[in-house]
Parts: sequence; structure tokens; C-alpha cells
Amino acid sequence: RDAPKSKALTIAVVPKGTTHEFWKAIHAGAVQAEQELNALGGDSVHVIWKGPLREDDREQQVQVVEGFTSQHVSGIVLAPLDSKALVRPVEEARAAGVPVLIMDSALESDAMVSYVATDNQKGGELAADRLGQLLNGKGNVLMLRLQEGSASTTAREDGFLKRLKDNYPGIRIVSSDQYAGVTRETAKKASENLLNRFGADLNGVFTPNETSTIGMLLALQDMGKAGKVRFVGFDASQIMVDAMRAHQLDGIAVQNPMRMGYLGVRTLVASLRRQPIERRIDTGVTMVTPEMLDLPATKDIIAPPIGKYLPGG
Amino acid sequence: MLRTWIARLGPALGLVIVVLVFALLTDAPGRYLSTFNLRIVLSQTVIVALGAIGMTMIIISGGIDLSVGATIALTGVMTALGIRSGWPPSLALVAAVLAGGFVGVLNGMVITTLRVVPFIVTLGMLGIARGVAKWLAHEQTVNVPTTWMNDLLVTFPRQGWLVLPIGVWTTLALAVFVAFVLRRTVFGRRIFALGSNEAAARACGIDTNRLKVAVYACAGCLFGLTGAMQMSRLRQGDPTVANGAELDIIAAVVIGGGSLNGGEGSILGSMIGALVMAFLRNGCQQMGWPNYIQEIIIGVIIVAAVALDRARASWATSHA
Amino acid sequence: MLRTWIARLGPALGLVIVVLVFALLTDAPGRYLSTFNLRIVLSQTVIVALGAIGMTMIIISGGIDLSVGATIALTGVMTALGIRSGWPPSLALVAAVLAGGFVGVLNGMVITTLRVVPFIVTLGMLGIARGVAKWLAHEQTVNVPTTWMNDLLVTFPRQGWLVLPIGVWTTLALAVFVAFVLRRTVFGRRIFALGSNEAAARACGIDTNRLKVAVYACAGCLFGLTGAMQMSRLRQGDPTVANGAELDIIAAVVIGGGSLNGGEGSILGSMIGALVMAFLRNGCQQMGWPNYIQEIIIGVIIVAAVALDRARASWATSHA
Amino acid sequence: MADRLSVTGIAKRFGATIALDGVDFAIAAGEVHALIGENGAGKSTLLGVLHGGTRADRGMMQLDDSRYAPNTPHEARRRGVVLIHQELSLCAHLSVMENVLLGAELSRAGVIDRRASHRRAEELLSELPHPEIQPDALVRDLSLPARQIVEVCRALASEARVVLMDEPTSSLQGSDVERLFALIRRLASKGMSIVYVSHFLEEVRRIADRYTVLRDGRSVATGMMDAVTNDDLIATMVGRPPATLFPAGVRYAIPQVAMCVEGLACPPRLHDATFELRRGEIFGIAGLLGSGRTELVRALIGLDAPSAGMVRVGDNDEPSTSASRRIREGVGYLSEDRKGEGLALALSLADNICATRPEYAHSALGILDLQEQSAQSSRWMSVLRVSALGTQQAARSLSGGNQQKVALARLLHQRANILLLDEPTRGIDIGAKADVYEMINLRASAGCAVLIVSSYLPELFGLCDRLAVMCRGTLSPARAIDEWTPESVMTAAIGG
Ligand SMILES: Nc1ncnc2c1ncn2[C@@H]1O[C@H](COP(=O)(O)OP(=O)(O)OP(=O)(O)O)[C@@H](O)[C@H]1O
Ligand SMILES: Nc1ncnc2c1ncn2[C@@H]1O[C@H](COP(=O)(O)OP(=O)(O)OP(=O)(O)O)[C@@H](O)[C@H]1O
Ligand SMILES: [Mg+2]
Ligand SMILES: [Mg+2]
Repeated sequence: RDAPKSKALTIAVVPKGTTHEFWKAIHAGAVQAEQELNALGGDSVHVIWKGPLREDDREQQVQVVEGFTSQHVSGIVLAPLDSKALVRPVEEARAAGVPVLIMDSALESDAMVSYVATDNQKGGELAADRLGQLLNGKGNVLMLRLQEGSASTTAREDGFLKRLKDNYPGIRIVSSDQYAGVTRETAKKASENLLNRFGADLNGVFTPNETSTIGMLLALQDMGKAGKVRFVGFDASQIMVDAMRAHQLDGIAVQNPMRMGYLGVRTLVASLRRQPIERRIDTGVTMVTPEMLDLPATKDIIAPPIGKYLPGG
Repeated sequence: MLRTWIARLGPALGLVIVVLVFALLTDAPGRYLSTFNLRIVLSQTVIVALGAIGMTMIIISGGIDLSVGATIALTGVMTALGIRSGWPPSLALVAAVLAGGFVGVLNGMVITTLRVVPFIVTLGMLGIARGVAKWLAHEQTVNVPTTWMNDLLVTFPRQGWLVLPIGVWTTLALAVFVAFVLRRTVFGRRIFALGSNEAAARACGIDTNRLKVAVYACAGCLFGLTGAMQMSRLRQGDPTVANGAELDIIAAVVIGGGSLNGGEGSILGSMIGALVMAFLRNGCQQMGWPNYIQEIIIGVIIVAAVALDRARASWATSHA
Repeated sequence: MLRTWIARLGPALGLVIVVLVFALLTDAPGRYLSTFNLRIVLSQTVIVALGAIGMTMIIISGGIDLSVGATIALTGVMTALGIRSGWPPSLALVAAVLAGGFVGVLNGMVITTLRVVPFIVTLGMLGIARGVAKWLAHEQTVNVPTTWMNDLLVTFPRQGWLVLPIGVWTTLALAVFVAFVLRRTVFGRRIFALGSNEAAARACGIDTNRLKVAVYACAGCLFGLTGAMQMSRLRQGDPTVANGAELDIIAAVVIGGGSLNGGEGSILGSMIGALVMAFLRNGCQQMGWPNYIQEIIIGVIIVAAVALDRARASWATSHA
Repeated sequence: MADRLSVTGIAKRFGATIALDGVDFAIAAGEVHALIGENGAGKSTLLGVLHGGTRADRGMMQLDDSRYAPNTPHEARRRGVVLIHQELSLCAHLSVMENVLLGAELSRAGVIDRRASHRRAEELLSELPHPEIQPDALVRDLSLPARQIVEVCRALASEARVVLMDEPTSSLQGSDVERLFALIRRLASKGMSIVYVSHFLEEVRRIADRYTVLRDGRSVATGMMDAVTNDDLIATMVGRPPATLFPAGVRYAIPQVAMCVEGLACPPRLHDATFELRRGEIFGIAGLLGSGRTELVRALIGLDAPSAGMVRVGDNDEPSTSASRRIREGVGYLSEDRKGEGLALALSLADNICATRPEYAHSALGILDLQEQSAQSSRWMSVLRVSALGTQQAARSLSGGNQQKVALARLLHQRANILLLDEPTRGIDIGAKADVYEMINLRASAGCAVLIVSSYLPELFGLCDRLAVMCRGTLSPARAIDEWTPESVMTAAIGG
């Protein structure tokens, strides 16, 4: 079963998409791991970065994983678009001697080497706590979901709803069944329409990822509602940081994508080198509020040094 | 005369029905019919409406363009790249329009010189333009510094007296202009002639090849502007945006009375078609209905609109 | 004779060139040309290839079907729902095929009775079928318990003597069968006659309306099977899958020599077209090239294939 | 007279077809010059060369003493040469005004000057007084003759000095023809040159000053109209006395009715047709273009649904029936429109010949026996002397006459015993014509019932046993052929 051990290790990193800043940071983390490992000496490590051709198409991601399997890379770090659809290709990769490490979003299988991810449920709970405190436990709250079948965001959404229900019974959820879709454009449209419907007596909003948060933010800004409703989002990007400074966004649950990419590659390489690894690695999630923006500790998470590792990024 | 009016009113009637139905269904009709909501719908319509203006020209001329979504993405990315690298926004805007026009000229040239049907040429261009967009953007979204470009489609413009976003006014102005060109100028009437009977147009001494290239080029310029608007709306150039927009845009033209056989279509109709779809989306979302209901309703409306149009036409012929 | 062979060989030559180019470019030609890689490419091709078999029938008959991606999603979801609610997998499979056929019959009926062009009817059906798929699936993916259905497209089948996944064998068998039907049966020749000259077909006493419905129905059954295969590949019914697959499938047929004017096309050609696209994707990935290069290359190949075909045809006419 | 336009040695071939093979021809200012010849003689092609639509392979053209070689219709138009098409080519979605001025729009800075356009269009329309044609009416709402008027007006719009008219009266009726002739005379008196193509010698004789006869792509005779008799003209057109064309077989009509038609109507073209078609006879239908003969045949074969009346074939007298049913009843149909409705040009000869009755060549389950199909096809092809490379050749690559024979071969293969033939010899050469006549005669002698629609009177007189004339959708009573004369047929056709 052991492939003849070549000197160089090729690690394929497969994100859910390539165009969002979140994935840029993961890419940077993976490159960081590559550079560090190569500096440490030993077998050289080479990272390949490749997303699905169409951003939200599971079949396309399946094809990418299969391609890497037939290419016989040393290992794959995968952020699965779906917890089920990627099971077969991952199992087939393992059968073909290509170990797979899962990051970011869960896979319903135990065929993987390890699972490196944020505790998404916890992220949702943090957001619920922040919003609950801001609203003093009462008011109308709207949650815009991301997309059908996305495990990580569903966990955030569920965590958020559950915590609100348990700890802040005075808060009413006015809508939690509309989907933003995967692009800014769809998210913005959905937000605009929902804000018109529920905006009059709305007190708080939660969105579970980068695109939905920015879509909602743009809608709020364009409609002149920004700053008038309490708004908690997820993930970090420049436009969101600016909004926090303008008090249009009251908190973001920030993961550490760079660390996720970094640990993903490091852990997979360690496993390939037969070093002991953990089966589940939590990369942490923090609630960043406008007041915390200038703390040095937050700087590194909200604006990870991507440029250092990605030319032109 | 009467018949032309019925034909023109058909889509408008559809629009009124859509709006009325939702106003009756919703528990907050006041909010649904508010000027606030109207503004939202209008600024959401801009992308499809602008695209539909160009597509109307192409469809009247007897062609089709599947590459419009990809062209929007490409020109949006180019605008963003221009502004990011310090160009004045107006220059970036012009560049986007020209880039769109260039894609159009390419489409037109391949269609006329290689004599491949528009469906195939623009299907190929769909892949090419989107590929180039991703290439230029390094497969990422291109974020831009804040300039006035970002305000083109802000629902409530900074200058209160504008009432509607600049983008909406621009679209309106272009719609009126292109409608005028199509109805009242030599160029416009020749586009109708080309779509209605290409052989006859050629026999009357019209250089149909050059005309076709010109039509795709003009439409391309409009798609370029649409790309710039899209980038203004999202505040970033996104190479994956507007995926499948071609079908929405074609649907708008078809709902508005355009015929894929060429020779028929109007800007007014296409604008109404775009509004029908925007109001449907908006209404379904306000009702809290899931997306799939929208998709089903829009699908049914597309077929029904064309079927009614056919029925009307054959009724008119038999009563001529 | 010679000309028919050149026509048939055209696409095959393209395939050979694609494979050779990548074999020469890659630094591990052994791995690229390995049976392992071949198996993966083959099982990746199944979805497009199966769809292309049905689409070839439709395109030969002079029609087009934009709703194929949505039909695949719908029937995939239905298979998954069936299996989840305890039906035997074979029953679910049959249900998917029938559901696909039903969508096809609907398309055909609307096309023939309302006399709306296929482009519009199937554009509408695209929205309707996808909407219904999402509705049935409650906007979620539908996960299924493990059954033999899940193994249809496993790259390395459990039964080693099969060599290739059952799905690949099924596709091959169906391709041979449909090619036989098209070339050697009355039904098949009538499809060619219909696409080549509908009026003539009617004048020869062919019930063209019934024939059209039959063509869309048969193709629909194949799309239903494709949906079941897709669900087997993903091990779930996914209402958002195969978005845009219609363009891939149409491209496969067109690269393989099918003409959107009808009357021309072959199953062999379409299969080669599907393989060309799969090998291109696979090759680009093995080269470590980014996605956008694939998109650009495929776009160029679609246009070039048709342009060459046109050039060949006009060369043939002028030298007849 | 100085020649305004003269051509010498013009030749043009389309693939294997030689359409023009050395045409010399000249027209003076103010002259009406008739171009006559059989179907396929090359008249339309010559006009195409003259107005820049097709490029000649060889030959010289002179217009007003300078070289004339238009590459596009636009160029020809600029030099003052315009064409009125044989097949109407108008833009149905545009208004009359827009069609009339298409390509020569009146505009200021690209914007159409509507007032001036309107005035100009009315001015042009008033040349052929037709109050019902409004400049703003859409062309798709107009009747066929009205469209023809618009087509003529369009040619006038561009200040032409040479007007080429390709069968301009093909859709015009009596009084409209008179108006057109008056117009032509007026134009000629203004110094305009008119090339007039027509199949109707009577018309030609009334309007033309000179004539040129084309035969097989060559100009074979030219001269003053007054100096020849019609018989001489026909002899030069056909190249041999017409009599030899037709088979001299003796047929014995069987008094058994194959098809019975009563009061058949199919608006807007066909209003009333009643006749009986008997086994073993050839029944002819004459009439002007557009009189509704094609509609009659299409209703008989079940392609158009009649609105009233009855057709009985065998025991079937259901008012509306389908083409597939008729074909099963042994009715065979040959369309006048070979390209549009007759053959699937992209398919092989075998596929075309066996299209109606593929079951003759299959075993079971609808599976074709390709060898049998091929054998059957080549048998019929040799019966009809189709010159082709083989049964797998595409129908597209055959010459028109051979294509027509293939369409007939389909009827033979179908073993139809009631033949409905609409313009069976349209666009085919003399040799092919004789072959077709012989085949028709043989089928009738074998007991088939044959119905022929034709615009070529000699053909009807040479072949038919009985004849009826269609006039504006109404069929006259049938009479034996020797009770008709060409004059009486013409009178009946015009409705006099
Ligand atoms: N585009 C073409 N391609 C091939 N053959 C052609 C083409 N146009 C004309 N021909 C052939 O050239 C010959 C001359 O045709 P043309 O139309 O000039 O005849 P015509 O004298 O106008 O006949 P008609 O009286 O039927 O109008 C015919 O045999 C015709 O089939
Ligand atoms: N609606 C229409 N618009 C334009 N042309 C038409 C229309 N209907 C018929 N025609 C053309 O007018 C001509 C005469 O019509 P039709 O076939 O009904 O009469 P017909 O008596 O059978 O004459 P023929 O068979 O000699 O053409 C045909 O060439 C036909 O193509
Ligand atoms: Mg002619
Ligand atoms: Mg006729």
C-alpha cells in the first residue's frame, strides 16, 4: 500500500472556492507552512492550490479531488463543499494511498487523517451572546442563512439560534429561513428585500459568513440603515473592519483561517512523516468588537499578513 | 395600430398583475408598495435591465448572446483593477465600456467571418471571457478603494434631489436613447430589417456583416457598462459574478415580446420584462416564500409569455 | 464515403491531439496515460456523456434542451428521496428514469401544442425543474443510506473483473444502443428526417408532433438516468447540482459534429466530444494549470470545432 | 439606339450545375426587354449577376459605356440597377414605408426623417394606385398582391435607371397586371430600361419591345417582339418541337373512382373544389399562380385541415385526416417546393426514397435492413435514370432534375396508387421532363389515379385526360382535354 517514498512531498489544498478573502488567508497559511517546512529541511514540500471550477458546485469539487488522486499527490487538504458528497472521493483517495485531511467544514466519514476547523457551533454562540447583550435581551432579530447543505455555516446558524432561544428568551426571531446564496450579489439582493419587509422594527441581524455579512452590510449602507440596527457578522475583511470603525457593524466572530491553512498542511505533513497527530484540531474563534480593533492581538487575526506569503494577493 | 398596442401592453399588464397579486397577498401592502421598496426593486433591476437593452438589439437583429454574464464579470474585474491601480474612475468606466465593446466585436467578427451560428460563438466566448476575468483577477475578487464609482447604485443617493440612484437614471436614459435609435434611426430600422429577413436586407444593399458586427459591438458596450455597474453594486470586481445572468437577461427580453427569430422586440418591453422578474423576486422574498417558488413562477411566466404572444399573433393573422 | 469518414474522424482526431499534447507536456506521461487516470477520466465523463446521448437525439431532431441540468438535479433528488424512504434502489432508479421522461414529455407537449420554440420552453423548464427539485428536497441535500446505488460510479468497482465502474459500462451500452437506434431503425431515421427538413417529414406522412414528443421523452429518460448516476456519484440528491451542465452537454454534442440546425450529429461524435472536455479538464489539472486556462481552452475549442466543421462542409460542397 | 446595359459571355456555375454558359444581352434606354426561357434556363441567375447578388465566373458587363462589375446589390443600386425578386423578399416586421425605403432611407444625421419618408412613400405608392396600402401598415398584414406592389415600389425608390423584374406578375391578378403594365410603360417613356422576365408569352408580347431567349444557360435568340410568332418563340425556348416531349401511349380509363372531392374549402386560398379522380386517368389542374392549387393538393393529402367539404378515399371520408393516414391509404404526394418540403437534402438518397415506407425494408421491431433499403432505392433510381454516384450520396449534391426524380422515386417505392403531383417538372431540364412524363404515363397505364397541378399549359395538354381550372380558389368543372383550348383555359383562369 505504501507508495515508493519520493523525496518531495506534494500537498494539494482544495478550498471551497477561490475568490473570497477567507480562502486567500487559508492559502497564505498553507504557503506559510510550506515555506517553514522547507526552511526546516528534510523532504521538500510543495503546495498546490486549486479550487472547484464553479464555486458552489459539489460535482466540480469532486472532480478536483479525483484529479489529485489520479495524479497521486502525497496528500490532500480539503475543505469539503458538502459533508456527504465528498465522502466517496475521499474514501477512494485513501484507498489509492492518498491521505486526506479535512479542514473548515465537516465530512461525515472517518476516512480522513485529521479534522482542522473552527468550532463553528461556538462561533454562532459567541455571536448570539454579543447580539443578546447589545439588545439587552429583547427585540427583533433577523438571521440570513448562507446556503443549503453547507455544514460549517449551518453549525453557526444552529449555534446562534439555540443560544438565543436558551439564554435570551425575550428576543424574537423574525426570519431565519431565507438564504443568501454564495455571492455578494445574491446576498445583497436577499438582504435588501428582507430589510424592506422586516426593517421597520428590526433590532438585530446575524449573518454567518463573509459574503452574507458583506451583502447585508452593503444593503444596510445603501438603504441608510447602517448603524441603526445592531449587526453581528462572521469572518473578517477590510470592508467589514471599516464598517466596525464606523459603528455599522457591532461585532464579528473571527476564525483564524491562516492558522487553519497552516495547521492543515503542517498536520498532514506530520502524518505523512509518521509523527503523532491529533484527530481533531480546533483553530479557535474570537468575537471581535469595535473596541478591540486596535489591540495588537486582534490585528493578526482580522488582517492576517497574507501579502507576506501571497504575491499579488 | 390596435394590435401594436395590445402587443406593447401585454407585458405591462403582466407587470401590473404581478405587483397587484403580491400587494394583495402580503400582510403589509403599504410596505410592499412603498416608494422605499420601489427604489430597492429599481436598483436591483439595473443589472438585468442594462443587459437587456443590449440583448434586445441583438435579439431583434436575429442573434443571441450567451456570453453576456461572462462579459459583465470581465468588465467588472477590469473596472476594479483600473481603479485599484490608481486610474481615475471615469477612465476605468470608459475602459470597461470599450472592453465590452471589444468582446462584442470579437463575437460579431467570428459570427460573420467564420459563419458559425451566434449560439455557438457566444457559448465559446462565455468560457473565454470568464476565463480571462479569472486570470486578470488572479482567481480572486478585486477590492477597490472608495470612489464615486461605488455610489452609482446606492439605493438612497447622497444627493437627495436625485431621488433614485444615478445608475437607475443612467439606465432609464440609455433605454430611451436606444429605443429612439431602434425606432427612429436608419441604423435601428436596419437592425429590424436584418432580423426580419436577412436576405432581403442584403438584397437592398445593406452590408449585413458590418451591421451584425456593429450590433454586437454596441450591445457589448452596454454589457461593459453593466459590468461597471455590477462592480459598483458589490464594491469589488468579482470574476464569478453574474453566472447564468445570460438566461435572466434573455428571459427579460423574451417576456417583453422579443422573438428569438429576430425582427421583433422593444426596449420598453424588455424593461418591463426585467421589472417583472425583479418584482417577482422581491415579492417572493417579502412573502417569505422560498427561492424555489420564484424559480418555478419565473419559468412558467417565460413560457406563458411567449405562448400568449404566439396565440395573439395567430389570432391576429386569422382576423386580418 | 471519404467525406463521411473525414467528418466522423474530425472529432476523434481532436481527442487524440488533446491527449497527445498533454502526454507530451506533462512531466509524468506514464501517470497521465495510466489506466488509473483513464478510469478516473471515464467515470468523470459519465454524467456529461449520458446527457449528451439524449441531447444528441434532440439536436439531430432540430431541437435543443436547456433544462437538462435541472432535470438531472430533479431526478437525482427523487432517487435519493425514494431510497431514503425505503424504496428498493432499483425502484428508485426506474422512478428517476420515468420522472426524466415525464419532464421530456412535458417539454415536447408544450413545444408541439403551444408551438413555442424549444429554446424558450426548455429555458422555462430549467427554472421549473430546478425549483421543484429544491422544493422536494426542502432546499437541502438529501442524504441516502448506503445501497448498491452508491457504487454505480465508484472508480474501482468492488468486483475487480468489471475493470470499469458499472456506470461506465452502462453508458457505453446505451451509447451503442442509441447509435444503433439512430442509424438502423425507422424511428432513428425519422428523427434525422425531422431535423433535416420538418416540412418534408410531415409531407412523407410522419406524425412530426408525436415524433418530437417521443424524442424529448426518450432523451428525458436518459437525463433521468443521468440524474440517478449523479446522485450515486455524490451519494446524495443535490438540488443545486449540474448547474450549467446544459452548456457542457450541448458543447459535447457540438464538438462531436452535431448541428444546431438539426439533421446532423452522431453518438460517437458526442461521446468523443464529452471525452475531449473531460481529458482537457483532467490534463489542465495534472499540469497544475489554473481553472481559467481550461475555461478559455474549452471556449476556443467549441468555436474552432464548429468553424472547422463549417469550413469542411463548404469545401465539400464546392468540390462535389 | 445606344445600349444602356450590355453583357457578353456571362457564365456562372453552382457546383456541378452550369446555370449560365455564355449569355449575350443588351438593353437600350427606354426599352422593355423580355427575357424568356424555360424553368431553370438561367433567367434568375442572370438577373442575380446583373444586380450584384451573385458574381459571374466569366464575362463582361457595360453600363453606360463604362465597365460594370457590381460586387454587392448596394453597388448595383448606386449605379442605378435594381431587382424585383421572383420570390418576394420583404421584411414582414417592418412597415410598408420602411420596406420601400430600405437601404435608401431618407435621414438627417442618421435619424429618419419621418415626414419626408412618408411623403416619398406615398408618392411611390401612388404610381400604382392602391388605396388600401397605407405607408404605415405592417407588411405582414398585407395580401400577397399588395406585397408584390410594395416590392415594385421599393425598386422605384432608389431612382433606378435599369429595373430588373423577375416574374413580377406571378402574384398579381387581372387589374393589377394592367396597372403594372401602365406603370412599366410610364417608366419606359421616362427613359428607364426594364428587363422583364416572365413565363407568360401573352403578357410578354403586350409589354416588351425586344426579347432574348435563354436556353440551358445560353442566349439562343434575340430580336424584335413584333417579328416572331409565339410558336417560333416556343421552339427556340424548348429547342425542339413540344410534341416529342410527351409519350404517345394509349390509356384505357377504368371507370372506378379513386378519390372523390366535394365542396372542399380551406381558407384563405381555397374556397370550393369538387371533382372525381378515377383510376387510370391523368387529371390536370391549371390556374394562375396563387390561385390555390397547392392548397387544394395539401388539403387532399391531409397537410392542411379543410374548413368545409369532403374528401373520400376508399371508405375514409373523415373531414380532417392526417398525412400519415393518407399515405397509408396509398396516396402519394409530390410537393412543388422541392427544397422546402420535398427532400431532406442533407440525408442520403436511400433515406429519402424510403422515407414514406421504410417498412418495406425492415425486418421487425422497426429495425432497418440497410442492404434491402439500398437495393430498393437503386432499383427505383435506375428505373427513373437518376444519375448519381450511389444510394448513399446526399440528396443535396444532385442536380435539380435528378432531385425531382428522387422525389418521384419515393412515390414509386411507396407504391402509391393515387398520385398527387404539384408542379412535377418545376425546375428540371428537358431530358428529365421527358423521363418524368413517361413515368407518369406508365403509372396511369398501370391503373393509378394521377392528379397533376401545373403552370405549364403544354404539359397539361400533352399529358392529361381531363382538365379543370382553378380560379381564385374555385375549381371549374372538369372537362375532357379536347374540349379545352389554351385560350379557354386562360379565360377560365383569369375568371373571365
Ligand atoms: N444557388 C444555387 N446553387 C445551385 N444551383 C443553383 C443556384 N441557383 C440556381 N441554380 C441552378 O441554376 C439553374 C438556373 O436557375 P435560375 O433560377 O436562373 O433559372 P430560371 O430561369 O430563373 O428558372 P425559373 O423560371 O424557374 O425561375 C437551375 O438549374 C438552378 O437549379
Ligand atoms: N402568405 C404568403 N406570403 C408570401 N408568399 C406566399 C404566401 N402564400 C403563398 N405564397 C406564395 O405564392 C405562390 C402561389 O401560392 P399557391 O402555391 O397557394 O398558389 P398555386 O395556385 O398553387 O400556385 P403555384 O403552385 O403555381 O405556386 C407560391 O409561390 C407561394 O410560395
Ligand atoms: Mg427564376
Ligand atoms: Mg402551387
